[in-house]
Amino acid sequence: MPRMNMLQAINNALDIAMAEDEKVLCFGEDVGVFGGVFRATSHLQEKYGRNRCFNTPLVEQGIIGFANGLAAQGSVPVAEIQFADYIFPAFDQIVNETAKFRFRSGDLFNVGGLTIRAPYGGGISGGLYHSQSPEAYFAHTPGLKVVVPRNPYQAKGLLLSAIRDPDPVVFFEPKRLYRASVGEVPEEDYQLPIGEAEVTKEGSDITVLGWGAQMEVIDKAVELAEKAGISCEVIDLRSILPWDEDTVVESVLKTGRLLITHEAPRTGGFAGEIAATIQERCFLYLESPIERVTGLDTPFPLTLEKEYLPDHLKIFEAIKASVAF
Amino acid sequence: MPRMNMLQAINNALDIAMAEDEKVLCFGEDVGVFGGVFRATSHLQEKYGRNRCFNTPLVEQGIIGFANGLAAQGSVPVAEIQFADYIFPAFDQIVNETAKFRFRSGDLFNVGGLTIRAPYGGGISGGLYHSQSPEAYFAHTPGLKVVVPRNPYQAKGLLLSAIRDPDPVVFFEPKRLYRASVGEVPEEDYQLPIGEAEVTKEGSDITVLGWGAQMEVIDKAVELAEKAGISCEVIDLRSILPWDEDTVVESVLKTGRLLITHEAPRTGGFAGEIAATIQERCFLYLESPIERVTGLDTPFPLTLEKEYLPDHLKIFEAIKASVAF
Amino acid sequence: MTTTHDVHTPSFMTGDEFNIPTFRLLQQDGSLFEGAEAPELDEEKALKIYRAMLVTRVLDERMMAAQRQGRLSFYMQCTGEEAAVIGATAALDDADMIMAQYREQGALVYRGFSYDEFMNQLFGNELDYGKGRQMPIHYGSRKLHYMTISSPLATQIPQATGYAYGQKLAGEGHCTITFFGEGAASEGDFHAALNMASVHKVPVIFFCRNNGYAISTPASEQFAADGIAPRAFGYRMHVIRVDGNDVLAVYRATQDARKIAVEMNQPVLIEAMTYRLAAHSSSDDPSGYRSRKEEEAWREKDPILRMQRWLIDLGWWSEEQEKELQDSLRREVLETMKRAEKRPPPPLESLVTDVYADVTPALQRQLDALKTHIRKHPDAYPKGASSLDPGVQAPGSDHKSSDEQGGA
Amino acid sequence: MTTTHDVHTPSFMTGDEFNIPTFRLLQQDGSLFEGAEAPELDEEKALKIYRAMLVTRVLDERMMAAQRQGRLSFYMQCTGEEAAVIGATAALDDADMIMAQYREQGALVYRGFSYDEFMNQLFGNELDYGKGRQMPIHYGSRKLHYMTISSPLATQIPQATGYAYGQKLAGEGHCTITFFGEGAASEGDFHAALNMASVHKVPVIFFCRNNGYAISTPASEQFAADGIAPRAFGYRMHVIRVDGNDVLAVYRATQDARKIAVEMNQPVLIEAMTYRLAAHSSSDDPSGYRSRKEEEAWREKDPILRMQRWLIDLGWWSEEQEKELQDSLRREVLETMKRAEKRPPPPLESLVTDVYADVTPALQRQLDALKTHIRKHPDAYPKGASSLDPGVQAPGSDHKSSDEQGGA
Ligand SMILES: Cc1ncc(C[n+]2csc(CCOP(=O)(O)OP(=O)(O)O)c2C)c(N)n1
Ligand SMILES: Cc1ncc(C[n+]2csc(CCOP(=O)(O)OP(=O)(O)O)c2C)c(N)n1
Ligand SMILES: [Mg+2]
Ligand SMILES: [Mg+2]
Repeated sequence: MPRMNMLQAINNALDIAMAEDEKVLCFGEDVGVFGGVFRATSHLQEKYGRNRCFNTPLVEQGIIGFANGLAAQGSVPVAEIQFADYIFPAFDQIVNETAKFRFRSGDLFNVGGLTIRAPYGGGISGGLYHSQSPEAYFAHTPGLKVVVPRNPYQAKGLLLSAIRDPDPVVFFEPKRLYRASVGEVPEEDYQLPIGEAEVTKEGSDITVLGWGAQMEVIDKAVELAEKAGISCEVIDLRSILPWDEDTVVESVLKTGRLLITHEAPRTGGFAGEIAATIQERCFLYLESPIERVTGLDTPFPLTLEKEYLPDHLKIFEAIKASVAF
Repeated sequence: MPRMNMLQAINNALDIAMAEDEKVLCFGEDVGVFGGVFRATSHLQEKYGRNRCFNTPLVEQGIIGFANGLAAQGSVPVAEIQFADYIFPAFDQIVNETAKFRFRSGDLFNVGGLTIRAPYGGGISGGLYHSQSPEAYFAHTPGLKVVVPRNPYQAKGLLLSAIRDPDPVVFFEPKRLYRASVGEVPEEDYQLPIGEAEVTKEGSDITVLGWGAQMEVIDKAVELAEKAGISCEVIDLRSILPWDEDTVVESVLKTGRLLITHEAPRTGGFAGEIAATIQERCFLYLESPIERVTGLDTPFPLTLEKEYLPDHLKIFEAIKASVAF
Repeated sequence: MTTTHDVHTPSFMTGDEFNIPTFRLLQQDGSLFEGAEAPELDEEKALKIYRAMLVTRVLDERMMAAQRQGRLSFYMQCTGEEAAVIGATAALDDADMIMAQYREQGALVYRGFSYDEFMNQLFGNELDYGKGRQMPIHYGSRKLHYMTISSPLATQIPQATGYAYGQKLAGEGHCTITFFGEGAASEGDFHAALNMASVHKVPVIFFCRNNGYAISTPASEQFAADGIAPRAFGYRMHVIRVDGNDVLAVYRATQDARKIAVEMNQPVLIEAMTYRLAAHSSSDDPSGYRSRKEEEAWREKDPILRMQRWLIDLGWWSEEQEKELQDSLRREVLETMKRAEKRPPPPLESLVTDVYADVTPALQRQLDALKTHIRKHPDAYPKGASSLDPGVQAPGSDHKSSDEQGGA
Repeated sequence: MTTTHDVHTPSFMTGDEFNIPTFRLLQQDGSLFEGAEAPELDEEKALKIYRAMLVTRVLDERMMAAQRQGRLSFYMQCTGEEAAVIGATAALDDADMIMAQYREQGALVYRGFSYDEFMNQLFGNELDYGKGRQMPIHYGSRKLHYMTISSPLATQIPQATGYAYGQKLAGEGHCTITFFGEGAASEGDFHAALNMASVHKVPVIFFCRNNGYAISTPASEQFAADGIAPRAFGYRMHVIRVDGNDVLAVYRATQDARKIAVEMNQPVLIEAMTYRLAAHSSSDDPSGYRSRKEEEAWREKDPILRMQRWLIDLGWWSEEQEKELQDSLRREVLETMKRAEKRPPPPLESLVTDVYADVTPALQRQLDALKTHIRKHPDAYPKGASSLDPGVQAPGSDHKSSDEQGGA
């Protein structure tokens, strides 16, 4: 099996989707000849022509408005937002339009063909505006699906599913993994399910839950914890919306403890939703409070990024605290 | 003391703020001669001139961009967004700019003078786009304050505080209370604290928490519950961000039970944050899972609005279930 | 990048250097302007246009009256703008896409949306294609290529650019028209839509109804320029300004615009100068922000009367026909209204369907809980309970509703 | 509403009917165009402008080199656009507000931002006014009336409209200039800003650096029109296009624009035609999307060389002075860089201050927990630990930092 980094896996998924279905289009700022500032769309214009892979003017609300229209028409747009931090000018088109298109029309029209890709997350010295993790905003928006992959294999399989999913999907790509995360990725077409979490490691003392780039961080923390004699079950949520309550519930019923971690600020972050749901569904089984290890309730910093981030040491300490509760 | 409805109380607060400080400006779509589609800014243009109270072109991102600039310059803008449903085109200006202005400049510049007012919430047969309760989006945005008043007295005192607060405030006005909620309101200037919840009724069996128009609904439910022999403590959160953890914690430590209600969809709604925090801080005192009574995870409906809304009967049933757990 | 000449003294321009004329054909008395030529329009088509204008007017009058009687929660009239909307629609191919703002029911009438279809939406009953989810006047029809209306202003404008781009790739010779007000044209989405349409050579017609007001805000507080038309220059886009109360001029301008769009794959902006004769909506009272005199002056320019006179002059129409048609339309509206009012609401399930293609497990749980709750308190939720309890529910209504969808 | 005449045959316009000329004064050889008149500019001011251009160029060269050596995480050059930025700034009152995009360090240089101030921001150390929170090049200075840069594009444009509206009400005769690229001008915020400025008669100058590219996207894929200038017609706004590599023309145009803004309370759009000679940023490699030949052609039009020749012709400057200045600037940059690199990071508290005017209880709790954590693992967080442990922290550095703020 070839080894790919996450960018190559994403590029490969787009290539497969475009080759298979001529209705698939890729566009966004700098995605044409240049192949995107991270090169996720490299060579697609060359292969599929300027009509199907192109630069747009610099206007995110236009990109998504245009994409909504295209999807309603029956095309399968894959729109790139250059950084998740710049998705907000398109917030109205996503939250008021994309998400509500099918519902408001009684299914006369829908934009299910739409996929919105955006590099996301911190850890690259990006400061306030090249580091944000805005998944919780979209997770509070019924009608959207929100997906975050943790490695190249997941990225390809989930992106292919997102493109073919009958509902619009916001696909956040942890950009610090773009080149850093390398792994085996089948050359052929395959899909991974949207809406299903994955238990990546079994354990008995505590469930540790995250998504995207946090999964690597969790793995490091869990390694420390296991050395300290704590058996951890690890879950990659993968889909933030809809999220796989049952898998998490099942795990927590077994371990009795839950730790959730994300980079986004704590208040209003998606860990809160998970904690609220799990305390309800697993109330009598919880042996300690559900822990959240998250970014601070501040904008994203720069010089002190390391201090801000929910790293493996913070997770490790929280695991210990939870078990010792 | 004069009786006012919520619109009159708001209008009165704006009038006082403009009379006191000539740096206070009110603007937005139709707020000029017409006094706003709900008439919250009635007569202000007449009294303070077109320079200080005026119509803007129909562009929410421009209204808030303009307001951010004005606030940075030292003015005290009170910008109206005609409906909270239409705040999303301004989301970038609010989330990336308003919220981060002070932090990113190291306090060289700030937009603390800014207040954004918007009618909000359901119950007026408004369907998808005249009913939304988007507070959770803003509550996940450090740097903002988010306030929702429950009656005319609260509206006036909190709005005056918001205008004078050194931080930008998003002020959501439950529009179904505009004319329906009437009460005594002092004619003179007064302020109510931002960031402090209010215990509006003491009780011992369960804490029932909400904000805005839900407070009326809670009162009806609590009446039923008390008749059924359940003693309820009622808290109006008032500030969604920052929120008054300590008051809620104190109450739950006493009652051992918590129910939170809001109109917004459940998933990612602010009740999740509260539940997550309280299960952590009151873990050993909780006698039943924290309950959430909320809107469905769907866009806001019309014909079946009554079925959608978290009304007093749903809250009453949830109170009973919690106590019977 | 630019092809312009140099100057060595600073000279500022504002656009006042050039004028955008208004294209007009028909005078208010029904005769053509000197030098004007009527577009090719046979009697049948002319009468189809005229009837659509009249149907729209009657529907609006009756429904506004119904709203005042409390039978309807909300309404918005097209009154005064029928020529703009219907003239433009008539110039298109019936399979061209229409993405409207909310005041364009005339387009639907022209394409054959029935009174029943209107009423089902207005009353949000079980036959409403939108399943009772949106406020009145948020119509949509897949078969008539009319995108379901969405309240947030201007969002449909960049969507129209995207839709039309898809049409261009599909290569079937169709275009999209998007209608919007001069107020909505202030939104950022408008700018994005025009720019992208120009750059990507998209067959889309941007049709601005400049009716003088956005709710209470007069055009003079909406923009400082000479209307919306000069914005096209910012995108090197074909633009024409037309008398929006002149159905012949609108028809002709839109025909030509469609040619530019479909044959040259280039977008066009049309600015139709017209006036919102009625209140903004049933929630509005214009007396607070404009004078009767101003309204009267525009009432004189009634687009329906103007076309009627032209038709009568041609001998294609008569006062008797007019009276007869008006009477029968009024009757019909009232009858369909009564039918629609009585129909049951959409089923409870409609609260959770169509959020996604399939109902998610979490939504199913929420629906189940809601059903349990309503069964406990059926009287408190008469609409929700009616579809739960087979005794109350009209037998087979569920099925009928999805049958009907086939014709949506 | 509109004042235009009627026509009776449909005629579409695109804006090609009129031309927007380019205002130019100085030729590349340093001589004036025939018929051109230099703006009033004494030797002292001319040299101040020139020095600022040179300082900017040298700073950019050195810092880009430092970035390549790995000493700096990121950098963006103004190279090729110094005349546009500095010429405009020099035409303003020093207390006029500048709201820039990110490529306008020249404006700060002109107003006297010191090398130390630049370096402290670039290295995000304890003396950075922005407290090490933003990426390099996000400068700001309150005393120099230069709004802190924000990465989201175009957001500063409507803010400039609002800021200038406040200046108008304050009545002190100041205006705001906002700089932005031709790419950023595609954002909805741009449209909102211009429209509101026109309608509300705001003393703001919209200064577009049309440098041909937005990262890799050429202007031809950004818009279809003849540049950005014709967009002004959509708002009946004064507009001028100027050769952005011609410092005299930019200076003169901005002087005139400022008069219109401040004396008539009317906004102005200036489009400066220039070229981004360097890569978009240190993360970019332009060889993937444009030719060396194109770059060379523009290098021939170097704005600094052009001004230098003019100054030398006037006898205000010499090759020796040039060499001497360049050498001393290079030395100075390196020395300040070394100083800045060595300075400690901002204190840990800076993670939670300035989110609100006062640190909230919840944030204080988060900070306390973080401190406890770092004390457990000080080696894992050298920057955070340094300000926790008084032994490592430079004595009084905290205090020094807030002292310095006084001059921000
Ligand atoms: C984004 C958004 N902002 C505000 C509104 C509220 N609103 C509804 S209609 C309207 C005025 C629209 O005026 P115009 O576009 O001129 O259309 P007209 O009503 O004149 O046909 C406003 C402000 C809205 N629906 N959407
Ligand atoms: C809202 C937003 N979208 C995208 C970006 C990413 N981005 C940074 S600079 C840039 C190009 C800007 O081009 P232009 O405005 O022409 O300025 P120039 O770099 O040429 O000076 C882009 C796309 C951003 N910073 N903000
Ligand atoms: Mg209008
Ligand atoms: Mg550029």
